[in-house]
Amino acid sequence: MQEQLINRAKELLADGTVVRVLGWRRGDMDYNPEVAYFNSADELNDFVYNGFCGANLSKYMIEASKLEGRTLVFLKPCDTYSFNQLLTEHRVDRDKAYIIGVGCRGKLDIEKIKAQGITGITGITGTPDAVKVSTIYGDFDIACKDIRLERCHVCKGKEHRVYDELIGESADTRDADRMAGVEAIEAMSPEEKFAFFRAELSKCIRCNACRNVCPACSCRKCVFDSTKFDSAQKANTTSFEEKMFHIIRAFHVAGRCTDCGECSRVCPQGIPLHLFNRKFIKDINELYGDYQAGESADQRAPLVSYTFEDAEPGIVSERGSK
Amino acid sequence: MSNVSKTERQAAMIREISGANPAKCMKCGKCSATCPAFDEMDIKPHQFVSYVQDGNIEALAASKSLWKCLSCFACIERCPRNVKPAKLIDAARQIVEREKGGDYLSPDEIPALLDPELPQQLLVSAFRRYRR
Amino acid sequence: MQRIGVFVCHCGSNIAATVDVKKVVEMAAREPSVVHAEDYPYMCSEAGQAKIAQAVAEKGLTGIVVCSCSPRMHEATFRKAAERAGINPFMVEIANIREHCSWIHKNIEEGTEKAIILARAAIAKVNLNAPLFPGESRVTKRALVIGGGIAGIQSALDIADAGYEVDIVEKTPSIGGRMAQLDKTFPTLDCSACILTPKMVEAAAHEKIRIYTYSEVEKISGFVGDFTVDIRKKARSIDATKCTGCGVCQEKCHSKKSLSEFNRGLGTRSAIYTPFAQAIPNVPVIDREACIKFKTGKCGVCAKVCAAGAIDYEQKDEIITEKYGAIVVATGFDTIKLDKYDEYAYNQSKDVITSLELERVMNAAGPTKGHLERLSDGKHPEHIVFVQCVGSRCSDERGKPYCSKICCMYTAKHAMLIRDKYPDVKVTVFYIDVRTPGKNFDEFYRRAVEEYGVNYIKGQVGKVAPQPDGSLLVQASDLLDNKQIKLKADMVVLATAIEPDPSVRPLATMLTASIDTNNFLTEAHPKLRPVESPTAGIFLSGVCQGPKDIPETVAQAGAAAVKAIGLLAKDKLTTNPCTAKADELLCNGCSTCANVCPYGAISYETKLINDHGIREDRRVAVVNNALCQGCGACTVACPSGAMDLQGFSNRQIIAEVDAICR
Amino acid sequence: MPVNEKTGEFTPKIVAFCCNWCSYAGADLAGSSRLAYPAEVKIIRVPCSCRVNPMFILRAFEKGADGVIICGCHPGDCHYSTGNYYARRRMTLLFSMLDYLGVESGRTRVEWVSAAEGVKFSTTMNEFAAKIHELGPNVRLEDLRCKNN
Amino acid sequence: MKYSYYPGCTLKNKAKVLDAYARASALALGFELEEIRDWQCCGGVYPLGSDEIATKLSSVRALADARDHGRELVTLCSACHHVIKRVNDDMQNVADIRTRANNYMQLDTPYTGETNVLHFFEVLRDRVGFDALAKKVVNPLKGKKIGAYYGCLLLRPGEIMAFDDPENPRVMEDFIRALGAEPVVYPYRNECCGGYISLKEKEMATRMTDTIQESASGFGAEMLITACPLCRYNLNMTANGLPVVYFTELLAEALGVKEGIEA
Repeated sequence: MQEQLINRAKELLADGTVVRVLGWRRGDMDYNPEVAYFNSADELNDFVYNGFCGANLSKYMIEASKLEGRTLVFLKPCDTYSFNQLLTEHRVDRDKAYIIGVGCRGKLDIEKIKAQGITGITGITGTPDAVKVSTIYGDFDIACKDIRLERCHVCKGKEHRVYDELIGESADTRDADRMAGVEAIEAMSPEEKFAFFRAELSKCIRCNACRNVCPACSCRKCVFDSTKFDSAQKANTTSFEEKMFHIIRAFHVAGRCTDCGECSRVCPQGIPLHLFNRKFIKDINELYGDYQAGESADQRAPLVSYTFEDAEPGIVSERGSK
Repeated sequence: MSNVSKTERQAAMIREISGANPAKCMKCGKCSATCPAFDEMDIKPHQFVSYVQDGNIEALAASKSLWKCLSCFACIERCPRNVKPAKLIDAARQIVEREKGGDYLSPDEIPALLDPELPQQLLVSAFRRYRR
Repeated sequence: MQRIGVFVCHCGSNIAATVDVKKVVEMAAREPSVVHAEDYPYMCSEAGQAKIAQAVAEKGLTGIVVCSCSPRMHEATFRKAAERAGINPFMVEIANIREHCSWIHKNIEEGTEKAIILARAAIAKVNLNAPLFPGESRVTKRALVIGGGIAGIQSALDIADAGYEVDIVEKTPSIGGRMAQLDKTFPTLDCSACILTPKMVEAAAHEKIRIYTYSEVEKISGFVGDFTVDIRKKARSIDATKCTGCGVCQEKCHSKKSLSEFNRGLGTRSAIYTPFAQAIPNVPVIDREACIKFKTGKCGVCAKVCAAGAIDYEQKDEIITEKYGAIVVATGFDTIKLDKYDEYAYNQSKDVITSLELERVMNAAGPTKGHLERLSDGKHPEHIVFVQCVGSRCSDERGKPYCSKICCMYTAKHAMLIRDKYPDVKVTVFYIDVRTPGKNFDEFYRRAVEEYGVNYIKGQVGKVAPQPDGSLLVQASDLLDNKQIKLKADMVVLATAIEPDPSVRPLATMLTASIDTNNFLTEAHPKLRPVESPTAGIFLSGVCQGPKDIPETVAQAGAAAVKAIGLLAKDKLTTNPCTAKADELLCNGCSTCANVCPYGAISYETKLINDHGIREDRRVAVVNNALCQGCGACTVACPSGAMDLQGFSNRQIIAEVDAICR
Repeated sequence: MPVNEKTGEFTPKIVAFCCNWCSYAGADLAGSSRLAYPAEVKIIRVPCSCRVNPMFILRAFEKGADGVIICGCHPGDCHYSTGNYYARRRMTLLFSMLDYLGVESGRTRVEWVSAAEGVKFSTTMNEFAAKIHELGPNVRLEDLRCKNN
Repeated sequence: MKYSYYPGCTLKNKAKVLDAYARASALALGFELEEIRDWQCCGGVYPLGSDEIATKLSSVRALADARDHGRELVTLCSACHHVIKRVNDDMQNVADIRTRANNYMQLDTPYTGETNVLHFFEVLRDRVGFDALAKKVVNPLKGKKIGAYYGCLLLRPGEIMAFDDPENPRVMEDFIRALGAEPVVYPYRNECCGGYISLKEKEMATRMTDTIQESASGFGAEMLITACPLCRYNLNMTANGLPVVYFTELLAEALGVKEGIEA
């Protein structure tokens, strides 16, 4: 598929449809491609599209929308939800984007490979269903389904919500219940819940990777960096701050988060941050009706709408800690 | 224990057992207007409320009204203030019955009161209301 | 850095009894930026306000904290005092140490400690206050009066006489309201129609008054000085410009079995009808539910007999949109439903009626042509029993917890009128209390007893039992005699509780006017602003605010009119400067805030922004200060914190939180 | 943990955000009607319940509050028409999140109190304070490093 | 359709016919009353005291049994209905009674008021429907003028019993009409017959039933119907009063299933 994408990108550059290409460029290792702009056919020779291209390019379109001319962007099905959400919020310019919807067979998590005890990786090659990991200790064959990103197990579907053209086949990767993780926590006692989150959040080093990657967290300046709430902070100086930061971050993206899973993917400490966002998604679905942010660009988000019969906040204690 | 504190304790008990608040009464007399046993009572339903309020429990305990109330709930149903006179009366009745010798009905009396048509529930009900 | 002065009020002993004011002064003085702190017995007095001016002059204060009663009482007073002293009025904050502290706590230590904390919170807030400057908005010099009873008519006449245009919206086919249904009025026994109809005519003839009858308010938007109202003019099926009011259509109408609303269902009317003879406008309406033409397509006799050709079966509802500067609510009352009071046999006997029904029975234009007779058999009654407080003063869900206020007097009136006209009729009144405060009221009641021989018995009625002979057995208490009595009566009249007209509930929602648990509209202050709603520009006239009799209603209607005139007399209103404001550097332009703004006050502009040297065109939110009412919904919707509310900023509120939790 | 120095009893800190139009006035009415509720409750006036930012609530907890209650006009009666509807959703979701994090749901509450409901205001505050007493000090959200000791 | 059924003490003794006619009529109307196992006497009167728990337990046991069978609980006798309905309300709404009763009972699943309690009249009105009942009538009771006697127990307190309008009920009149007879409405149909007072204060109770009887006959009733054995007993104390029969007897007669049941 990669060649197909490169060739099409070269065509679009050549005929002037776009002036640059936003995609993934080969990294120093096979498993860490990086997001990059390509301004010429030559540069496109470094373009890659493989199982490790999990990065969601939507958010980069905020900046690309400010540039002269149109940008070609490759969006996987789940990335298109984010793009739509950004469209809703007037953060990206549809006219400045040429979207190629790329097929997706699920993306891979290098941490899961490493978790199998594989070290000294020198290269990874693969077929749609399995990868061959070359290491200084020899080669290993691993089935893709065992090393997929969490989000791919609960994939929203392989349909692109917005695009100009589609390239490549997709394969359904959903094999888990999206809300299972949230439900497991809901079933805990308050003490267990607290212990669980304290253990997870105490790992947070406030590197802001989650915030930086999140397509919904796209504020020009985060409240945690401004003086507006007397809440400016760079690193956690108190035990409370990581809670505050993650609760507020999740609240600010509630109803806007498409559940793209980038926050958990990039967290260097491996905190399952998606569990915050999904809790809001679950509550919203249960209390206000099913809602999928980014499904289309003209929806009214649940936190900016209401019905006369909405549940009262007391429902939280009525439902109790299950 | 002094007499005064016993009265206070009993008045408090009546309030607690009945769950009624005599202070809500506005003395409209609708309970007494509605009571089918009014003529048989020495202390009338509306007075009962005042007696509890005033802590005049001794008089209540000695009152024959205790044994005349039918628990028909007409006073409760029609009371505009939700005072529940019938519950107050029952509570006073219980205070009497819960003390030794307070029962209004003794099993020894029963044979003389029976007749062939008398339904079982009458005995059951009377025992429940007249003894505890 | 602010220079803050703290002034602690004793409010006589209202505060000082449970708050050690000296201690509050001492502790407040230690707070950052506080350069002056003192206490005074009555801060709201001239002398108290002079203390503020003096401290401003001597210490160069930039901010003021007054620890006193609720800001809802004297915030305006102290802001004006500050302004006179040369400080921006919005540099004043109130610590409510009376309603929220001294009045609810008994222990002086507890009260003092809380007062200190409330003072600290206010000081912390003032530290972050910035001067604010009110804007201006225009006033539409026209008033809307909702409800065309005596309250609405009086308010409309008073406003119109002051030279302003007024529209009256009345949901029934005629103005007149409840007063038009009454026979006589207490305590003078004037004929109700005789004193009401001239007012109705005057309103109809007034060049400044437009009357929309058979119409309802459908939608209200805007705010004080600039309301936009949609009025639904229901299809009358009559061309009012052609109708001469001759009445032939009503005579000839084939459908005459509808119950007359005006006669409280005791008589009938035709499908095409005016509610009563003196109706204004004298233009009938067709009740489409009852009209044979509308039900079957046949008939059409009214159109045939109408010489003016005024009948229009095709007429449709019409929506009229108008602008108003002030709105007077005069929606009045109705009697409660008696479904749940059948111990009085209201649904079981035609001879048990409400007092309002008795008004119709006594009235010459009523169902019995003014003859006092039993509705079951037309017989002349020998004994009439009146029952007071039916549904009033009830703490259960059957009735209303309040006293309906008018029943004692109208019952005395009815008893007296009956005894006067029919000396052979015995009249007994059962009462719980006879309440007659008012000029000549108690004298009136005593006349009923002393001169007219009305028999008043203290005690409530427990049951009314219809008897096989058609009489009514009334079982009641005679509390003074400590007896249960049973009286044979021929008619029983129930002094039924009154409640606000049900239309007021949705109307209050449209007006965003607050309403109490009994559906009476809440006044801005129960004593000092009794005819104004807390919602600016809304005025309360008549029973919609609370039970009252005709003279009180007329007085209040006049008062509401004066308040409305006071508003309409202004060309501009100063607007609340506590409005939202977007920080352009932080704004994402995401439109989330605009989605939650109830006033459409937020728009977006693409602007060249210089963000620390980066110059770029950005889509940013702009708040229209004239439209923004300062609710703050946008500030929380905004994820970046770009949107903030002046006077209640994020930092100010957080400072208060910190001070309280310190 | 905040304790009464004399009695050694737990005296919680409770922050009540009250909308200016209904609940603040309801609190005033409770005051003028002398309907007592614990001094532990401190009221912050906001124009509308929709002005209450989750940040304020978390900040209160961070600084040592043991309970936070938000009071506004009854749904349908908001002075600004719709503010309390947004507040209702926001607070429902926030409270649910706090519950999810293991913070007792009794520490947060929303109650609609009209200007005429002085009794309800007082009853609500009494109930809420009793609940907080029952739950004890809030150590889960409090930042213990903010404390002096 | 099957309902759990609570007969009560008197229906097993002095008022056997009330029970027998009801069961036969039920079958004719297409539903079945299955007697709950090991039921105990309800106590005849509702224990009014807020601290009386033990006396409420027999009701709780019956209610929990119906709940375990997933059925509604049907009663016939007004007194049983009153007691069980009110205890059920306590179990739903009074936390203290609920907790303490469950502490006593030690049921596998605590009972919290899940069961719906129906009086036989409510089954006829709300489940069968009076129109459907009228259609099943084979011997219409034409020309009979019948006064319904409700008494107090079925109606009050109205808020809890929620049986009918406590001051102007109509379910029994509708029932009489469905059987083809003519209901006679009289004002004392919801006033007390004297209840348990008749054990020791016969005269007083008789004065009360006299008023009721007089009112009913004054309005032209030829007979009275009741659901309660005690009401029937008391009303019969009035000398030369109207005959008083159980409503189920009339029902069985109208449905043509009366024959063969011993009176």
